[in-house]
Amino acid sequence: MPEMRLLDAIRLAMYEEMKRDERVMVLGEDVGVKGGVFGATDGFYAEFGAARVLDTPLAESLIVGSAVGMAVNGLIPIAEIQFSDFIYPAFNQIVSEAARMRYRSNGAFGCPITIRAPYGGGIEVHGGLYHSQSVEAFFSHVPGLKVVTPYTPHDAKGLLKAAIRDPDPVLFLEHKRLYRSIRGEVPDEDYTVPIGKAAVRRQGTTLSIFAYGQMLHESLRAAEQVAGEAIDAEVIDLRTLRPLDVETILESVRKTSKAMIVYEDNRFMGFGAEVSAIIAEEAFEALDGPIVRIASLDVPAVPYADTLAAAFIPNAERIAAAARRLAAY
Amino acid sequence: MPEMRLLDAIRLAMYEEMKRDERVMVLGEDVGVKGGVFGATDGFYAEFGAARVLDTPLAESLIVGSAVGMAVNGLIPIAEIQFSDFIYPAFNQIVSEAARMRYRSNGAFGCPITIRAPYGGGIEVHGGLYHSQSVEAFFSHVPGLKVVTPYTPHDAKGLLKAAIRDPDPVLFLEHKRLYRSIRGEVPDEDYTVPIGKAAVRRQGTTLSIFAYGQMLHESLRAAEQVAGEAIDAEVIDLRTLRPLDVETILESVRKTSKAMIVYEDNRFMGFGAEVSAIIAEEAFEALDGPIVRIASLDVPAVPYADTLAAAFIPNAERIAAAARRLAAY
Amino acid sequence: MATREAKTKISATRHEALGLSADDLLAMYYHVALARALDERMWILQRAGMVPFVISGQGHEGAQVGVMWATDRQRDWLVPFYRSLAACLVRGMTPRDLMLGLFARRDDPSSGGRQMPAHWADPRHRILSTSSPVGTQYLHAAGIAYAAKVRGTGEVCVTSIGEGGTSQGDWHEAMNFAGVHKLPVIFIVENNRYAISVPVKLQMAVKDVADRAAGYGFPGVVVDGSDVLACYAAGKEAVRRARAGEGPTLVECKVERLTAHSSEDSQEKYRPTNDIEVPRSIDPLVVFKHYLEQVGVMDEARYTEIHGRIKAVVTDATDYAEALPMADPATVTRHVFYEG
Amino acid sequence: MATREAKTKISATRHEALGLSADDLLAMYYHVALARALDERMWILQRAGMVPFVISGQGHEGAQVGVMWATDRQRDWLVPFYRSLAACLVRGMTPRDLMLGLFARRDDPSSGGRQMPAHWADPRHRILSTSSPVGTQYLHAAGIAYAAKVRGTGEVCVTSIGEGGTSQGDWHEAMNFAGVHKLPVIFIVENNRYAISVPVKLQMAVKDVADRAAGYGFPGVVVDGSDVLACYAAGKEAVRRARAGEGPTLVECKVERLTAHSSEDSQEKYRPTNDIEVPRSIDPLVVFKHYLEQVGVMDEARYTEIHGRIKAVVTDATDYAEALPMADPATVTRHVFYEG
Ligand SMILES: Cc1ncc(C[n+]2csc(CCOP(=O)(O)OP(=O)(O)O)c2C)c(N)n1
Ligand SMILES: Cc1ncc(C[n+]2csc(CCOP(=O)(O)OP(=O)(O)O)c2C)c(N)n1
Ligand SMILES: [Mg+2]
Ligand SMILES: [Mg+2]
Repeated sequence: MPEMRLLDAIRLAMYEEMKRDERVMVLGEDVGVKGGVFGATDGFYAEFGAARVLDTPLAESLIVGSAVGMAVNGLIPIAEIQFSDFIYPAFNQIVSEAARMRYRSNGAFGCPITIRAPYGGGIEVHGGLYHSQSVEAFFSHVPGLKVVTPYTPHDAKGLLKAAIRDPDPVLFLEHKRLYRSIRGEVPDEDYTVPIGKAAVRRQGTTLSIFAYGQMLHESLRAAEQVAGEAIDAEVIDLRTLRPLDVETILESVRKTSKAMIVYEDNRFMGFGAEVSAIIAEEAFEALDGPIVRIASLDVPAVPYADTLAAAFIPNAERIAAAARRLAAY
Repeated sequence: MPEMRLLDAIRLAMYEEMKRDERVMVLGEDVGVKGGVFGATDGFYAEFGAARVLDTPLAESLIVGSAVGMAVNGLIPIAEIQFSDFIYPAFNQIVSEAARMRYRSNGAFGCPITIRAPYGGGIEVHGGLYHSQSVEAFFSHVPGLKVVTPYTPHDAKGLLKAAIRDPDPVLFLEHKRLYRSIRGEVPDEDYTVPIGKAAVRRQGTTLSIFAYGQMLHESLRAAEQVAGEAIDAEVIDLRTLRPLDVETILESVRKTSKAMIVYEDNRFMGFGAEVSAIIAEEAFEALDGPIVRIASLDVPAVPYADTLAAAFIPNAERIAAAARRLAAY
Repeated sequence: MATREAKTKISATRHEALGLSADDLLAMYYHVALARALDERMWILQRAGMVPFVISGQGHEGAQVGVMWATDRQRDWLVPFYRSLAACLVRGMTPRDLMLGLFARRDDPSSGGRQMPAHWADPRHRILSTSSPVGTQYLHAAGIAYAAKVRGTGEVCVTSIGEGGTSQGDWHEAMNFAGVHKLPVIFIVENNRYAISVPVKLQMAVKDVADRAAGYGFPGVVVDGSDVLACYAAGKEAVRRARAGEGPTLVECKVERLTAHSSEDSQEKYRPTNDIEVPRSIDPLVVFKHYLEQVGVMDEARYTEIHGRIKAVVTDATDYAEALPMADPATVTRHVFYEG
Repeated sequence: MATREAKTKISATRHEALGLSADDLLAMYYHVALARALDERMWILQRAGMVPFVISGQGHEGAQVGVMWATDRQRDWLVPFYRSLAACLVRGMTPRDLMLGLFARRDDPSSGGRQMPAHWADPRHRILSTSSPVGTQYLHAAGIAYAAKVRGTGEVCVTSIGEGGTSQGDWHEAMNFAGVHKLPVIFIVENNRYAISVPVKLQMAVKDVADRAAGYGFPGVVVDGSDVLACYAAGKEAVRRARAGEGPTLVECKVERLTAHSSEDSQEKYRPTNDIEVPRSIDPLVVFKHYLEQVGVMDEARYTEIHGRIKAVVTDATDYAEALPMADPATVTRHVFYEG
């Protein structure tokens, strides 16, 4: 089983799907000859041609809005938003159109599109306010839309294939810091990872840490840091933010009776709020301590200067410290 | 002290501010000769003229984006979005531009704009998927933006004046069902109601109900329904969703030890999630029961047919039933 | 008499030159008149409190029937807007289908009563579901046309919008993209001079939206929306171009809004009386009837017969829809996602 | 010799005809050359690993200096984009200001190190804060111009964007609004034929973006961005129109991108070598120097003096910025809202 980076797994998933089904196509800014600013579609233009590897004009509403039409008329578009920070011009087309086409037509029309968006920031990213943002909180509130964000290369390939084959719109969020930092084994064969299932990345009994993306990575590091202190943290990779795997979350909390949610987005109304609210309502009896959220500061996105970026985003040390406090509660 | 409807109080607040300060202006679709589709700017065109009562082309990104420029150059724009459902084309200008201008310029530039948006649905509204939505969950996640939604005519006038005078962008959400259904006394004199403070609408000891807009109305009705059953509900009007009055929320929960949040928006990642998460983290010891959320179904917005709309939105009866269950816990 | 003869001759050559028979003319007239009758009935029902809301296409029917008549009703697509009642009829939706939408009944083919009236959809006739946000449909149409082109289906996609909608960013993005790829799409602008209350002079600095097409690399034409044959001719040429791979055409139809914006609007406040009272000489129904009389295709008897038929059809559609139940509340959670 | 004489005469009349003195020419040249030198130093610093990122204006300097020279540096506004380095210099930002931004230092006047390099801002010079989302700035410029008009300040607002950015909805909405109200705004398009890797033929179906201006009711002009005086002339006329209440002008400057899109990009992958190696004959710095020589304003000695001065200024700015501390982490929560 070959080892590869998250980015390679994403490219491989799209490549195999385009080989398998000629209705599948990619569109976005610089996805053609350049192969995308991160190289996710490297080589596609030469292999699949301009019609199926479409360099669009510089307009995100066009990218999503035209993809809706393409999907309605028999294509299966994978729309790339160059940076998740630039998805907002397409907000109306995603929320009002793609996510509602099926409901508003009472099931008559569907919208099988996948929207890929690199997201996330941090010191290595040097993206500043507009090349670093987490956008999952906005979109996980939207009925009719599925939201996925992989952590392992294995999941990246399997979840992206599942997204492309899904008959409904899926927002596929890829953390930029994981693109090249995470390597893992990826099966050669064709497989999918089901949308809607979380994964227990580390078994534990003392407390449950729920995370995704880069913060899952930091949480796993934090869990090792406190392991020596008789704190046995269970770390769960949510993977799919909507539909959320509530069962796995509640099961873990019923076992550990303590819960922490870690996310890179701004704290207020970030995704951790929903996870916390579900636990507080459905696993209250099991709870043996406050539900703790570790998140970024409530200032507009990640600042550029390293000194400021470091102060903005949580890391393993901050998570470990919070875990110690909660364990001691 | 004259009695008036919520809609009249909103109109009066803008009228007085435009009289007081000639930098204040309104812009939007049909705000001119027509006076707005709900009449909020009725008569303004004749009194203040076309330059300060600006009928814009049909483009929401233009309405907000140009308002940003107007504010930077000495005007104080009140931008009307005809229906909150149509605010999404302006999402990028609100989130990336208006809300970040001050932070990204390290305080050098500010953006004193008020964005008014009628929202909300229900049987009387007959708005269907695109003339009924609640949008507060999206915007209350945005650092740099304030989000306000009044319930009483008194608050409507005072909060809107506070919003107009605020040096930073404020999203002012007006529930359409309250426009004409709610009457109340509104002082003649010039006053403001501070942004960031909740209001206890009904004192109680059994449990705390947190709500805003039309659902506050339903919650107050529900509180009366259960009052005869020895359930003494405290009902709190959040009024400002961001910055949220956390103190008042925690105080109430520490008193009643039971919390319910009621909102009209879709449940998942709706505003109630944040209120619940704050309570679960900061008032855990005080809690004597699960934190209950009553919200609308997780389907794309309010359907048009009365039969469907009624099944979608919470009402006093559903809230009362939940209150009984929680009280009995 | 001589002059009248002459007049007839000249006029007659008009529809014949376009390849339209007398029967075609009568069928086209039937759709214009049917759309008007249905629309008027809808207002009566709303005023009578039988339905909460109506938004209307009165004044736009000639443009819609004319242009749509040039499309292939099996193959081509329509991405409508809320005034496209007549266009939907031409595409094959029935008066019953439309009344089911007005009454928001369970069997409403557009949305099962989930959407407001006039938010048409019908997969059987390749009419894409209509949403409320103005402008989004132009991008959907461009996408449908892109798929038609790469899949080589030969389909043409027609979409429509009001002149106010052309101010939206999506409108520009769709025009630009369709121009770059020479897509088989027809962009219709039904210019009725008002966006609710906003007059066209506050909407744009140019007289004709069609002037913008050149900036996107394809032709824009202006037609008199009360002249059904002129609209048909414009549609025919646009379809030919699209089918031949020559790319999009912007067709701007100058029409009149014969009602308030919707049943929620009172236009007296912003529209001068002389502007509201549109001369019958620019009502497409009147103008087209006059043409049919001139060329001897329409006479008293036939007129009575057609309008009698229409009255019956409209009444049947109304009674049929009204009698059916509303959507079952239990279905409110259906079709959020694919159900197989 | 005769010909050279003649040439000089003719050319000389060019800047004189525009009301520019020899000193003006030298000052303009200084800004073009200074912008280039700063920009080149920024790349060296990035390649040396001293800073993480650089995005460049090389090739655009002539257009920016030419147009901006026609504005009133006290009164008028600039709403820049990330290639506007030369424009910001003309407006009054210093090399130290710009280097502080590159190094993201505490004293960076643009954002205090919060934004990526090239996201300029400076209230002292009426340069509005730059964001990354392409296209938004056009609407801000229209709003600033609207305020200038209703307040009667006589200010003109200049904004700029690349040709790729013209595909954004915001671009269209701003053009349309400015046309309707004849706003005192100058819309510059710096057309360098590429949007990162996307060639202009995939961006639009027309050769010149300027062709679109007519559809918004105001003039659009195309100028050679390597001809500083032509850009100045276009700017001068646009400022005159704006100041006189005649409304907006779209000025499209054809320029060359002399570097990769940014330090993250490798253009060899999508740009043919002969396209990358831009002939010196269209490098504004070379062309302008040649003109100054022709008209006898520039000679060896002066050239050495100017470039010596520039080298010193660039080195001073670099050392100054590098020596200063990064932003204090404690300030990360400042200025989310007004602090009085
Ligand atoms: C994005 C958006 N903004 C606002 C509205 C509210 N609205 C509905 S129709 C309309 C006017 C449309 O005018 P026009 O495009 O000229 O079409 P007409 O109604 O005149 O046929 C407006 C402002 C909307 N539906 N969508
Ligand atoms: C809304 C948005 N989408 C995508 C990007 C990423 N991006 C930055 S520059 C650029 C290309 C811009 O090309 P052009 O407008 O021609 O300007 P140029 O860089 O060529 O000067 C892109 C796609 C962005 N900054 N904003
Ligand atoms: Mg109109
Ligand atoms: Mg370019």
